Amino acid sequence: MTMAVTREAAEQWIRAYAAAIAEHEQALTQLDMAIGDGDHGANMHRGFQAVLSRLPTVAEGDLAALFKLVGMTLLSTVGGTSGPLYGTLFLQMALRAQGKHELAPEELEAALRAGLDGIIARGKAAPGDKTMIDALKPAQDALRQALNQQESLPEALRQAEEAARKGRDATTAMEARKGRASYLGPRSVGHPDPGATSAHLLMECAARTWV
Amino acid sequence: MTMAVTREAAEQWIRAYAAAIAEHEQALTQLDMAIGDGDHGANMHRGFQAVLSRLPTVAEGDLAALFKLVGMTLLSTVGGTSGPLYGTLFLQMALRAQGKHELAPEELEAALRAGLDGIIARGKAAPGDKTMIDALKPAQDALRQALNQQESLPEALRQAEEAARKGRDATTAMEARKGRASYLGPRSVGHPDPGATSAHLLMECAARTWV
Amino acid sequence: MKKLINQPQNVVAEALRGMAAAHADLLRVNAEPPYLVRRDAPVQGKVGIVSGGGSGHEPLHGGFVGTGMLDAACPGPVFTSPTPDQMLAASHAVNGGAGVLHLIKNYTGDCLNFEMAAELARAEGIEVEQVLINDDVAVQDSLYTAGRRGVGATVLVEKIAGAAAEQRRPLKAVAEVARTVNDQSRSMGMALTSCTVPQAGRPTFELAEDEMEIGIGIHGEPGRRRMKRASAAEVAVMLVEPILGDLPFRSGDEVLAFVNGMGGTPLLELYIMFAEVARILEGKGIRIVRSLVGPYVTSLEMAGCSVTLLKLDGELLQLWDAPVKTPALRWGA
Amino acid sequence: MKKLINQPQNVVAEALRGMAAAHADLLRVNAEPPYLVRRDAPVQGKVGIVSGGGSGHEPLHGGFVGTGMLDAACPGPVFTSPTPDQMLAASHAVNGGAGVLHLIKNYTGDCLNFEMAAELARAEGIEVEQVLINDDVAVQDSLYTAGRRGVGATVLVEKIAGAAAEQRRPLKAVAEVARTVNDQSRSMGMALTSCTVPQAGRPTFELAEDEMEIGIGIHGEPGRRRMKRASAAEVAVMLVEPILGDLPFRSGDEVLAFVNGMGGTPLLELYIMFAEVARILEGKGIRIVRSLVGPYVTSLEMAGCSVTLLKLDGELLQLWDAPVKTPALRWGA
Ligand SMILES: Nc1ncnc2c1ncn2[C@@H]1O[C@H](COP(=O)(O)OP(=O)(O)O)[C@@H](O)[C@H]1O
Ligand SMILES: Nc1ncnc2c1ncn2[C@@H]1O[C@H](COP(=O)(O)OP(=O)(O)O)[C@@H](O)[C@H]1O
Ligand SMILES: [Mg+2]
Ligand SMILES: [Mg+2]
Ligand SMILES: [Mg+2]
Ligand SMILES: [Mg+2]
Repeated sequence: MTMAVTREAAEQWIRAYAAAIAEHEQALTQLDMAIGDGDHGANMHRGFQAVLSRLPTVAEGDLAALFKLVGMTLLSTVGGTSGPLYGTLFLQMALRAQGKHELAPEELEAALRAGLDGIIARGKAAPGDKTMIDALKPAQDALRQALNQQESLPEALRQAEEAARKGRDATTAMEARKGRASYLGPRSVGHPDPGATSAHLLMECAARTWV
Repeated sequence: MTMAVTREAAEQWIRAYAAAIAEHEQALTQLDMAIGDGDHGANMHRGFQAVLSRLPTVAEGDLAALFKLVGMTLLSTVGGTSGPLYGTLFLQMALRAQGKHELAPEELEAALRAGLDGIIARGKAAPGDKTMIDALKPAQDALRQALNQQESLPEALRQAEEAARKGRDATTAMEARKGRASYLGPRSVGHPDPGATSAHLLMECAARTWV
Repeated sequence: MKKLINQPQNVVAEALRGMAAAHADLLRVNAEPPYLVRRDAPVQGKVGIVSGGGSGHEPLHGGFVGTGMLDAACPGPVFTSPTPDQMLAASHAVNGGAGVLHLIKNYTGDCLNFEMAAELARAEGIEVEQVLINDDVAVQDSLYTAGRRGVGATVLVEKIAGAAAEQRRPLKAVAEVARTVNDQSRSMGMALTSCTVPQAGRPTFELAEDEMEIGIGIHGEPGRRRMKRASAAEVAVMLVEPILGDLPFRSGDEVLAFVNGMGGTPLLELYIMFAEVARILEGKGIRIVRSLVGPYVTSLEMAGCSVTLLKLDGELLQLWDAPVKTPALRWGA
Repeated sequence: MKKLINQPQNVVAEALRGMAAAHADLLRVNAEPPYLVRRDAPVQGKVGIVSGGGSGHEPLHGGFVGTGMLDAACPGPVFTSPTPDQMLAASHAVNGGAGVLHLIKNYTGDCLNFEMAAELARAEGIEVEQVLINDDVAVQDSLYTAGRRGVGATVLVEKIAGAAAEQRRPLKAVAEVARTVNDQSRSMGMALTSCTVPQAGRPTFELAEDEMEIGIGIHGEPGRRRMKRASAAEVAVMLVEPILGDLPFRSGDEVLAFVNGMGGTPLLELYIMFAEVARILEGKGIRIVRSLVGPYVTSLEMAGCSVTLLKLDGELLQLWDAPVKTPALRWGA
């Protein structure tokens, strides 16, 4: 699957991410204990377990139905900061996937960008604030650039994943200016951001699933 | 001073006991932490520090005045179980020392016995209940017996101290039937009783002071 | 020692200053000898109710001084009974001519000191009645112990006797109601951690991470037995079953259910415990008609809880519902 | 993990069952989506007040549902904001035709979820106002942070806005009063220990025996700085001085002084802190005319406290004194 992301492939991505979150739940929570309130892993895990249990209800639906289900489920089961933000990501993607059963690479890129824009509009974080944006935005930029350079989707996603990883790693040195970590001021420096870490995992699952 | 206990000697005894309590405060409290509520050292120390500070007010008084001051001070500053009991001991001794400036050995013995009887009347503990009685009563019995056998007061007190020590040590194997330690049932076995320990100290100070 | 204090030996006196500063509308604090008394004491013609005991159980007793509950409370040092002179002074302060009732938790120290206080007060012409509170079913055999301890029921006795006194019932009748509440109440407690007496500076006992104590009192004493930690559901059974069997409580009974926090356990957990207690009672056909949930009879910062059940009748219910206005318990006023 | 719970993931649902069982006279609990609502909601013609936030702060918010305070509370998982569907359902449940006020502690998660809820509620024809509570002076510069946190003032805003709504003031006016309380309040907190989120299973941070954190929030986060442990008197200065300087409070001001326990600190210590706070204020000529002492805005079993001062005027005083009847705050009713 290199030409377009099918309905089936998209569901594989969601399932892979749910599995990755389950695997990294404790690690994400521990990151959040260092500079937040120790719930990011539990939040994401609760949300994606709910998503898994509801996936059958949209088995017949298109990509928009799938993404909407994910977005609405995250919105109503995650809570905290990550619920509305990841929820918005998928709801925005759903808007770009209306009536579609597959997304061409450029359509996928546009959908993801709409999702990122939605997160920025809601959370008002800028790059460098030590949030999930610091993983998502570099990934998005790398994805667009690679596609513009006619790279294949798998290669473009590989580059996006790498950019997300670098972005995640760069958050370690940052002083947080948004979210709970910002209350720590300089004490937030030296720890990677939990949300950037879960965001990198999302890109990593895409790169791994859509080869 | 072997023939009679003078007013001055009695005050020396009280001062020696206050010093001994200060020295053993932590130890007494630790015994009480094991089978009680961890305050016996603090209780006794608070009381005898108050006694020390008030001793000057009876500098001119007889033995009754001294013992009454000690008893009333313990009563109003110690609280807990040991306050009324040690308070009663000294108030009863005061009654036997009315108008006296010294006590012959037999008078001393009678005064101490009245004190012990007062404690028993108030606290209703019997020997073997794992209380201060288990140190005081053997000491009292040894004192009377030694005096009956025409021993000198120092020798009689030496024997009384030894009996108190053995009585204290015997409490270790006892299961408490009175006071807080009784709530522990069998779990109270294996620890010496705090009150028996402070009671032994009282006899030990008498033996040490009145040589 | 992780405490918000100044000098360990001053904790009680300083907390009393805080009470006085915070609740001047309800009570006054006498510094020497230390006692708290309702602002308008003595109330003429009303039985004066005095309680007291070692400190470290806050809000008990000082937090229950006010209209419809205690007229005075005598705080001792932490976990140490107060002294007869405090009780005597408090009895004078609340004596409005109808006599004074002493409510005493059954601990040797409290009993001895209150006894001496009553002797002194009577000698000075005050009519005194005393009621012993001994609701703790963890203490099983009073032949071999100092008798059952007074624990959670203390709040219920103080509230209900306070209401009876407020109705101007005579001394004997108020004492009678207090005895009834005690007789109809049973409690049992447990601890997940010990607590640290400020002057001792370290925990009274040590519990491993996976251990708990069942059958504790309220003075940081270890309990009847040490066990592996269990779920809230299992703990509820361990506390409620001995309570139910003891009175005994029967199907059809109406009860006040009181889940008490020992000081360090958050309300979230107390409500989980309450849900478990309610489930057990429902299964036995016992109806909870009143409830109390919170840290009312504490043991410093001990983590744990106790359960108290009081079998209610119309009379007790009406007295429980009567207005009360104290720092820690307040309704209808 | 020393907790009285069953499964960590069920603590909130089970505590809600306990609340429902204990306080059926005051409130109802909706299980799915979870919210608590006053028994007689919606009250026709009255502004409905909805608050909510992560659990673990009990009695906040559920304990303040009842007459004269909150109409509904939405509990999230421990320390995690609830979700828009809860807030939407609660808004419907309390809408008596006069609109709904959302009282929101200023945390990113709470803000985002309440914002989405308001969008949904408005789309469904409910008039919604929102007031952010942000009284924590420990967070200094809102250009570089998510802004000041909502902490102790939350109780005061909820109580006073609740009284205004009970008087049938219109939505805008109730929101206005809520904003005034927030504007006139300042808080700061400290911790002697961390706390353990049930699903994390171990303490959020570690503090050595001789350390404390100053400037903490209410989610087990470490604070602005770690220091050597200090006396109650010194801690009071560290908390009160930044509060006084910030509003600023001035000689002659009349204040409500609120010493709040973080969950694991016994009342004895809170009153010692209150005495210290009162002493500082007296020295500055600031008069305490109302007080609140106890664990009202907690952080699970964290040991520590926070101080909140609210500058009162006659209007706020009268609303504070108005009757309130909730599980955790009750007077005049
Ligand atoms: N304003 C914001 N915009 C985007 N992401 C944010 C913002 N604030 C916080 N985050 C992200 O949210 C993550 C924390 O999520 P989570 O722990 O689930 O929620 P909470 O902080 O409410 O407990 C942070 O690590 C950060 O990446
Ligand atoms: N009924 C009693 N008669 C005599 N002594 C008693 C009785 N009950 C307890 N004691 C003694 O009191 C001691 C405890 O005193 P203390 O710790 O000061 O008081 P409390 O038990 O009230 O905390 C016990 O070690 C025991 O020796
Ligand atoms: Mg978090
Ligand atoms: Mg003791
Ligand atoms: Mg004691
Ligand atoms: Mg959170």
